[in-house]
Amino acid sequence: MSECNYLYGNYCAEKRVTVLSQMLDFCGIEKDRLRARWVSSAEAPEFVEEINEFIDVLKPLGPSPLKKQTSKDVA
Amino acid sequence: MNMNDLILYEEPRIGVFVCDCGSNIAGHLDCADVAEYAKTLPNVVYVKENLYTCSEAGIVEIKKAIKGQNLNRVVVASCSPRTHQPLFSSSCAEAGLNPYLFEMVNIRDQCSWVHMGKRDDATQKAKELIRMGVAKSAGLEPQEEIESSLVRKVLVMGGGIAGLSAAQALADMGLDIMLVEKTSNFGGLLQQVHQLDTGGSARALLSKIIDDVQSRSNITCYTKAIVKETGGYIGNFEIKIDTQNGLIKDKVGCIVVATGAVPLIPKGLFGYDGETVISLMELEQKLKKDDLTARRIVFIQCAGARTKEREYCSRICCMIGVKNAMIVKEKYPLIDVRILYRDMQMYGTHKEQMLWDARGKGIQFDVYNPDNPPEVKEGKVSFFQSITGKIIDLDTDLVVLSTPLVPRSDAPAVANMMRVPTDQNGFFLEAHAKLRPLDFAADGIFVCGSGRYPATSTEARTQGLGVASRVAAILFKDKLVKSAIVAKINPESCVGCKACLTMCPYEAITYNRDKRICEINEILCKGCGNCAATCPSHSAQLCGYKPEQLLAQIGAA
Amino acid sequence: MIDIVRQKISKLLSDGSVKGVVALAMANGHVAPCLFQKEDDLEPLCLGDTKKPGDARYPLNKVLITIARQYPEDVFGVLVRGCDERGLYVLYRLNQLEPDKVMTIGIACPQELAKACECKKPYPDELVAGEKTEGITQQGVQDMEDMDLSKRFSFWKNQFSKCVKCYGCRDICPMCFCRECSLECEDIISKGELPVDIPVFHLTRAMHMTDRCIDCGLCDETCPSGIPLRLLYKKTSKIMNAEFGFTSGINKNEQSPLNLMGPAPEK
Amino acid sequence: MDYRNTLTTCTYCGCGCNLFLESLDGKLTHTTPCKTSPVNEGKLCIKGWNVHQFVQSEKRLNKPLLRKDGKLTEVSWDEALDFTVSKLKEIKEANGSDSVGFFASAKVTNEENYLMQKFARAAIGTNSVDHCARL
Repeated sequence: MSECNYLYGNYCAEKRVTVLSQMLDFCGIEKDRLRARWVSSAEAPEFVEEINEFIDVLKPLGPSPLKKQTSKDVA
Repeated sequence: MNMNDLILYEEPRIGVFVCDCGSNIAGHLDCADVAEYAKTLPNVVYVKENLYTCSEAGIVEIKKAIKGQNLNRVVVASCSPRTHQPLFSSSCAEAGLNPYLFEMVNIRDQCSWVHMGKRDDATQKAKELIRMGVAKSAGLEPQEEIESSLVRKVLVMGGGIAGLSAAQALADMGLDIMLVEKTSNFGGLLQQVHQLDTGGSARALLSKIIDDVQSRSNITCYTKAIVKETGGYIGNFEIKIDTQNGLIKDKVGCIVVATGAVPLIPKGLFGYDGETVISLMELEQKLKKDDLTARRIVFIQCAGARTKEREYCSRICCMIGVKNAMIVKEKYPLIDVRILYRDMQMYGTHKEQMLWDARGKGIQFDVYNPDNPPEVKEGKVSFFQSITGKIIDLDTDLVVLSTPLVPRSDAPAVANMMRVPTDQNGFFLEAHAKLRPLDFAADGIFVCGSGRYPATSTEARTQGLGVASRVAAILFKDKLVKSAIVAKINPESCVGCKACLTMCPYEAITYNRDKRICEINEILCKGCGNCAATCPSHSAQLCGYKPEQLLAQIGAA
Repeated sequence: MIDIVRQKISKLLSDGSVKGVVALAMANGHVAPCLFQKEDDLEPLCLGDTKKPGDARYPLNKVLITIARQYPEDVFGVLVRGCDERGLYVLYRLNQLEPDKVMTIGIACPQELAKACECKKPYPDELVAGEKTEGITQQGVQDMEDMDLSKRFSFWKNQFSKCVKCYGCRDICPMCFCRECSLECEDIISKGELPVDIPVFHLTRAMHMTDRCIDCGLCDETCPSGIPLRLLYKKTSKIMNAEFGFTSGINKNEQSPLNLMGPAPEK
Repeated sequence: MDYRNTLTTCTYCGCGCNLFLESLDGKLTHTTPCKTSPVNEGKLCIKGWNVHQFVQSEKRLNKPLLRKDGKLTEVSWDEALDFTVSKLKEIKEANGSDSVGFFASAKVTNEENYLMQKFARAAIGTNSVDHCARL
């Protein structure tokens, strides 16, 4: 965590993600759909592993419940 | 309105260059198919696949296309932006296109490398990445680079071998140096060392360098002096030094941090008492004074290193242990020398050879297990020898503990003053381990020697020279030209809430009392975007990464 | 209670400690924000109670900002309830008002209003009139959390789709002072379309409220579609409190964890 | 220092929402819905929330414009009205009463709208009258 190129950027991001994920949950959207992890550009295997794991989490959740919304109801 | 602004009113004409990177990219995905796809994207008027886009021929292609096809945006889909973006964007500039109208898509590290063996998927992802890059590029705006003046003077903090070497090399180039040493003598840790791993005497090496440094007219030496304050920014740092003759204020263009590290004193470890159980550095002293009376010596490696409190490997202690063992054995062949180790860290061919030579000289090596560490009792070291499965008792009259180098106790204060980061062990953290090993993330501040990580004298010296070349690359330019990827605050919409101010890690933002808005110092700004993320009214925006540009990119995903 | 308030305002005006006092006035049967500048003009002063206590509250801090931006050198008084005072603290933090240019006339809310608001602290630190009543636990957020996920989803989807994008929640909000608003940024919020982007529109605003909302409830009152916005923002406050130990407007020298570099503070 | 809130009625549609126009030293600064109004009970729509803006808009016409040589030019009310009268007469004579239509605004009062339709029916003789106040 302390290795951010921009010193504290990731800490700042983490705080916001903490709030947002709980707000999503409050609004009925699975908070697992949002994820923040820190992987350096030199850690390709970790990145791949992370993404694969994320996919494994996302697949059972299915498409976003908001996706069906695209056809707008007429006001 | 200048030429640059006119581009904003033109329809985007985007050129896309897809790089095979030999087989690095083309070996794992279908570049021709990707290139065909790129042709179908909005505003793309020209697409070219190259074997190596970064080659002379590839660059010529880009330049030719900018002129011939009247391109006003260029997208290169290839490797790491970190290494190649400067080349491509400057090539665009040479062809008359503002370099900030260039966008890079990473289809190597982020695509071919991570999806090896999945050709179809990798091809599909490359298409998607390019679609995103193209979407972002359409909204790119030309930027003017920022220029500022340079003070051709360098502050070197620390008079050890790294700092001395940096000062020497910088002086050779004709720059003015202020060399600041905290103690009363130059030489740092090397003053305690007996003989170098390369064979020569540490004292001889040091006195040669120190004499040379002290004789230079363009190096001002300060001993018993401490850098009190640093402010300003690259090219124009303002510093205050507390010297024996009072406080000195000056301006320098760059700062070199060569504050070194200290050997761990192994209090409480393996019965350390400073007499029969001593540290490696104390052995160096004994060798220097030639007062070695022991007949059976046991070295214990990793004493206080790679433990819970100190997880890192200090890297040089294996080599120093072996070096000293060999010095002992050469001088007193009858002394029985044993080295108990966990793993031998003898990097490089020279040191690997040392290990073989040491064995040849009759030095015995034994592995110990950290879960079952050697025990030091009076006149005896017992350890579990895994190969025989037995507890071995070694009679000994001197135990030498190879302890790691640890960060100086004042390192956090230095880090805080200069606003540079340290790693989890407390050593100074460079901007990038591979790509910018001697730079700090903050421009104009550099690091060398053991303050960064335990280094041998040869390495510290090399790093000192390396730092000198990094500094020279900045200070020998006519003026400082800085990337225009910085944040800007719209004075019209800023409400002066100061939220960005507290979020700027580089202290680049100030509050203007009269106008009641926040303002950015573009030289100090590193373009991290913290302010842009914080600003409630998106008045702070990062050039080249504005919401509309990023959202276009996300929208295309 | 109103007489004590009137006396206090009268005193502040007569001894010259303030240039004017922002409070509420009753005229022709309607309550409106008002700037009282003369001690003998205080007859129409009211506290915003008509049919029920506090049913005609207005964002007086917002009025104060408007006036203070024009007259930055002058000191003004302002009538505050617990929430308004919290709002002042947030506005000091965000540099929109200067603490030494503001004098408060604090009134406590009656139990009935505190209950209706589920207000945690229905009185200001500096109290001039009224009796402190106890804070109310925020059952509404808890009830929502107790629902299962899909129920919550359909609840909010239904609520958000009622939105007519009047921006009233923002316009009435005493904590919204930006000249340009992210909710009008076309890249985030599509322009001229209804229903609004669910849940982007309301969550964007909620995220902007995380370290600011002082739970005054004016948004709820002004929403023509009756969306329980306050509940949404109460949740952000709850998260901020649970995660970072932060409550916006709790004290004069507060710092928002979201505007501090580095990791989240120890709880 | 002149701060005031003026109670008025929204001009955008026929609902008649009550709102306060907040002004500081003669300049409109905000619109605030009136909580004590039985019509809108402290709520407004997006148009109502922004009524203070159009009043002071720089784009708002303060004088009539007449197209002369293809360009819109400021003219006096007399000139504008004379021109309108002559044109209306001309059209009516050439193509009949029903060739003219009248479009009224919700931003004016009922009385003014009444006059408008009266003028359309009595003076011009057409029933083609419409308005935007039908929200």
